[in-house]
Amino acid sequence: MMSVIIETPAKPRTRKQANLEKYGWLFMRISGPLLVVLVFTHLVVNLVVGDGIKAIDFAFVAGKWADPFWQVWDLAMLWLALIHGTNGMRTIVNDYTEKTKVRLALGTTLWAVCGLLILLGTLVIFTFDPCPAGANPDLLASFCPAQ
Amino acid sequence: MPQQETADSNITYHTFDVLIVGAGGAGMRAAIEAGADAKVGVISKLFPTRSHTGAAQGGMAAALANVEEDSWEWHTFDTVKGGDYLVDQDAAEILAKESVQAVIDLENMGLPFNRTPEGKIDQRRFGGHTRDHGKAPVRRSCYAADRTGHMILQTLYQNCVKLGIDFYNEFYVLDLVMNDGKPAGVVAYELATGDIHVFSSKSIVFATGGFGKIYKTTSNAHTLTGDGVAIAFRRGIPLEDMEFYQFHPTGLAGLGILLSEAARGEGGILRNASGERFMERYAPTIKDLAPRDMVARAMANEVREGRGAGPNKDYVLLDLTHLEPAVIDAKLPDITEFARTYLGVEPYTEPVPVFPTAHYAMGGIPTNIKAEVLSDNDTVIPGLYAAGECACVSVHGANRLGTNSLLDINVFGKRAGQYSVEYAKTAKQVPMPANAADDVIAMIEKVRKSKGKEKIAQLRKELQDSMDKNAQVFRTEETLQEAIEKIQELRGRYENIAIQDQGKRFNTDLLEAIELGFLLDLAEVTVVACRERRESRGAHLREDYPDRDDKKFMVHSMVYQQDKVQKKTGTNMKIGWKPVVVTNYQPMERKY
Amino acid sequence: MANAAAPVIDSFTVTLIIRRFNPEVDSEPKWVDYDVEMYGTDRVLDALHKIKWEQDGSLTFRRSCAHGVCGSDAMRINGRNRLACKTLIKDLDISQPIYVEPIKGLPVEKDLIVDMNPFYQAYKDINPFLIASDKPTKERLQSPEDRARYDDTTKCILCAACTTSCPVFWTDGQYFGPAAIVNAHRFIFDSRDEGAELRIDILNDKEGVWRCRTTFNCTEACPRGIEVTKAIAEVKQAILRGRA
Amino acid sequence: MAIRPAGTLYRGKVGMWSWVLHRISGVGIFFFLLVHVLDTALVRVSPEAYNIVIESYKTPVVGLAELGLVGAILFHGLNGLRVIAIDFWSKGTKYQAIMFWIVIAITVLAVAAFTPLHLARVFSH
Ligand SMILES: Cc1cc2nc3c(=O)[nH]c(=O)nc-3n(C[C@H](O)[C@H](O)[C@H](O)COP(=O)(O)OP(=O)(O)OC[C@H]3O[C@@H](n4cnc5c(N)ncnc54)[C@H](O)[C@@H]3O)c2cc1C
Ligand code: HEM
Ligand code: SF4
Ligand code: F3S
Ligand code: FES
Repeated sequence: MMSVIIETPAKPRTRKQANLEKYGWLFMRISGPLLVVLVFTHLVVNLVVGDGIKAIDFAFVAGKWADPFWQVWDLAMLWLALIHGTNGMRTIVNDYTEKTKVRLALGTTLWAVCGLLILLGTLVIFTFDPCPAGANPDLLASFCPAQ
Repeated sequence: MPQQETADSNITYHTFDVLIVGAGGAGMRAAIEAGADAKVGVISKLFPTRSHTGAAQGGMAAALANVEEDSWEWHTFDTVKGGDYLVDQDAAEILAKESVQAVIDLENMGLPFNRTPEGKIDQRRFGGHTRDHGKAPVRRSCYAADRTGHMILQTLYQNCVKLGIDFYNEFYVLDLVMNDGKPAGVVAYELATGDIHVFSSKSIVFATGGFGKIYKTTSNAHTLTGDGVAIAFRRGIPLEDMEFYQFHPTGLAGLGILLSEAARGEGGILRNASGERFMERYAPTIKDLAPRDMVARAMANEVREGRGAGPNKDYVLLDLTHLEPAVIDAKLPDITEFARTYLGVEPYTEPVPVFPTAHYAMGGIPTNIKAEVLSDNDTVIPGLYAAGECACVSVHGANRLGTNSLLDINVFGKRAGQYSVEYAKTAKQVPMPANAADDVIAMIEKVRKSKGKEKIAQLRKELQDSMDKNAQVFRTEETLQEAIEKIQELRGRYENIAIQDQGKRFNTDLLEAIELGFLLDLAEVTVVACRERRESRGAHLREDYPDRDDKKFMVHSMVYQQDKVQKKTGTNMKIGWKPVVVTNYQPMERKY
Repeated sequence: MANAAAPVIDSFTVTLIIRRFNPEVDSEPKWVDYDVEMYGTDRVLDALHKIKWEQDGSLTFRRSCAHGVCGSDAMRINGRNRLACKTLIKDLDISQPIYVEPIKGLPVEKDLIVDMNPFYQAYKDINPFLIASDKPTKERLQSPEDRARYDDTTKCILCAACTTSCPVFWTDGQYFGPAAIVNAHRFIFDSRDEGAELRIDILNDKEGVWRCRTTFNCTEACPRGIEVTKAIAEVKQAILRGRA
Repeated sequence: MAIRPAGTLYRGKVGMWSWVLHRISGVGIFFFLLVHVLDTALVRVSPEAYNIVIESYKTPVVGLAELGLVGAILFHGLNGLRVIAIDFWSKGTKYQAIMFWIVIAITVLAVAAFTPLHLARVFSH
């Protein structure tokens, strides 16, 4: 991950465009501590307590999302982590790309992927049916009527 | 923007109203003064903030009277007395009077001086500065920790950036072009490319600093090779008071790196091997804060009489251990770090080994109080100015007081700026001869093509060793004769040098050879002047003539270059004498 | 104690491996070995001089003051940025060769000399001069506390050791770099200065303080002991809060 | 003589290496997150689909990788807090190196405590 040696700055600094760097920087620092709480708890709940990873399956997820508390929790985590991660990736891309075009292309791709995944994740959380009709009842959570 | 008019082959031509050679304190102060009113260019062989003004530590004198009663008259008196009465008193009065404004100018430009509790510029003691004509030390030195010179240099450069001054950095001026006795401009060599540049200008200010590299043990930078002084000399301008070269008492032993007098100003004490505070014997009243010539001589004497410290008994000790570490940290951080870095000595708890080091040239290009260069005792060369360490006004006489040089560069740098711009407003450009650069090109090509056997560094080392041995704190007819012979031998060998780097880009090999040529010239002038002054005064101590001789030598020396070898000096140099300007203070014995 | 100035350590031989490049003849940089005899108080600058003066006059580097105050000779010695004149050879591991190469991220001109102009430009871009509208006839007053506020950053000698040690600067050379920020700090926190807003605006640039990733290389490289990363953090806070 | 690289690697101290690790861990987590959102989305497809994919998380190889992931997240999160302290706490720059070692210590201890627990589950599956 060490940077490439560039003996020559690619171009003289182009001065002064309006920019959102300050806000990006602040966002990283605000989302960071929130993510510590969200992600670390997520890890403990999913991987440490009870049977840990062994216990994870459809029923486990359904059990969690039956509770709006975990719905909101995971939703916050989804949004924050994706925006945080994408913004972090953007920083890295800016560091190592020199051509404006490449930078723009990669940046756009990153945000597009980020947007899609946020959309997808949000939809999943809100449209999730813990007890889908016709599913194998063995796989469902204990509270499902089908069981 | 560069004023580029024509460019043939590798020569580029530029035109200015005021051209300043040297971007140290003196050069940049002049540039700031002239910059607002004229087209000003500054040429420097170093990036401006690398100039040696930045090494100055202790402070800058001015009778602000911020912390105790003081007056410019007292300051004048101290300067005159410190200079062993060889000071031109009209110039010293200007120096002292304009000092207050000079400090305020710097403060207003942004210099971060240390402050008193009331928020005024703080002041501290320094050698030779006294209240009421020698009654007690006075706090006259304005300072910014122990990096006053650094702050001056940075502040001046910052203001040049603000004014948008044109700099030509890493350009070596190698010649002054005179046309019919009048200055037309200079020829410079661009380090990066090896190209030649010819600068025409109505007025030209030399501010190229000192030439401490004629000595081996020196506080001066590798680049202080006296180029400007030597160039002026080669173009027929005499050099004044070259025998007066100051040795600073407290150089780190063996290295010459300076520990500012501020160390003693803050209470540091010099001791010999047995721990005795020996300055009590030499200057009972102000002891360790006596002027530099006296302290350096006392130190050299202690060592000579076997009271030196260390395994070879060849240095004395600067004792700071009784000072609070907090005081040391606040007021002397840099110099104590030098002791730690370079000698591995912890100044909080151990005394620091010190010995005199070559430090400052009192002599140089003769000027009057308007910074105009003189071609003899009183003829002005119109349009040519000099300021700073390369010039001799003379405000330092036979021995400069600490903190008076940073003052000198500001007061006379400013004056050089003012008068040069005033001159440029009405003067006509002296026509630049068509072949202006020929001499420089010939000199460079000669050096570049030299395929001899002698190594530059070897010659330089032999020169410096000889100067340290023969023309340092103590001098006699014999040692000086030896030095002259050595220099003449080296001159012969200089014709037979070897240059390894044949390239054009950044050819520092070539430039070191050219700089050695300047050093040889200046060493010779120094030694000739030393020999002709058969008395002891200030920094010049002739063991064979130990007393001051006001009847014969209350005069400045003026050394001129001649075409032929002169009988009297045994060199191609002629010596003349110039009266000292005395206004208020008649010479008296110097006691402290 | 007091015998420190005497040569405690006798002479020893070290190998310097110097990255050399002369665009007039070389197509790319090469490493060249030199053996030199040195003494205990010698510095890397002395070794370079010895090579230049006795072995190869074409070795090229900048230097002036030789005691760490002019900022001419920042270079990479054994992988770290330092001033050659402030690095004692005996403090390095002399059983190994000493690697010397130019500072990184600025165009190499010849051997250890780099083109400093991009660096100076960043410095000039932050308006490195006092901006004040008053026209005092005497000195301005400033309390010792106000003076102490920016003391650390007045020490900068523009050696570029910090900026060229910064991994972010290496990437594309666009980042203003720590030295420029240090010099902005020197004025932003000077109670006499009125240009803080302007400077803050400049450093709020895309290539300004926000690119700093707090890697501390600058702080560790600074030969003047300036707490560079701290100064940068203070400028970031000044930008966030709208003033010092 | 060994082959010498074009230029030597810069010998930065913990500040630089913490940044290198932070960057690598950030990128790692980011790519995992992309995958993780997609696999979780399978709950909308069918319980079977989700369970099949989730089973692969329980295989030994992936199980081991998960340890790395947890370590990366722990390091990145804690070091993120360190970076924030450097930025916002006036003494942060002074204690940055100590804080780095604290981050490393906590990460190592936490991973060490988690490893037997996790591997026991993975290998007993
Ligand atoms: C270590 C040390 C400490 C000192 N401390 C104090 C102190 O505390 N108080 C005090 O009052 N004085 C002090 N002095 C003395 C004082 O600092 C100097 O005398 C003064 O700074 C000289 O300033 P200058 O502008 O004349 O020259 P410099 O600052 O030396 O500048 C010379 C300039 O000329 C340029 N130059 C030289 N040759 C050429 C050429 N051929 N072509 C183009 N440019 C050229 C250089 O690039 C440089 O920019 C100290 C001196 C030293 C060495
Ligand atoms: C667990 C809590 C987290 C905290 C406290 C945290 C904190 C931070 C902080 C403060 C930064 C900015 C670093 C800097 O400016 O130097 C950052 C950068 C970054 N983060 Fe996180 N983060 C966390 C989680 C995540 C997650 C989940 C991801 C992945 C999706 C992620 C990916 C990144 C990336 C890619 C960067 C950019 C790294 C760089 O520029 O070198 N982070 N993080
Ligand atoms: S901050 Fe330190 S390292 Fe950077 S340029 Fe200034 S003195 Fe050099
Ligand atoms: S090295 Fe660079 S990343 Fe920041 S802490 Fe210093 S500027
Ligand atoms: S030569 Fe001046 S800083 Fe090293």
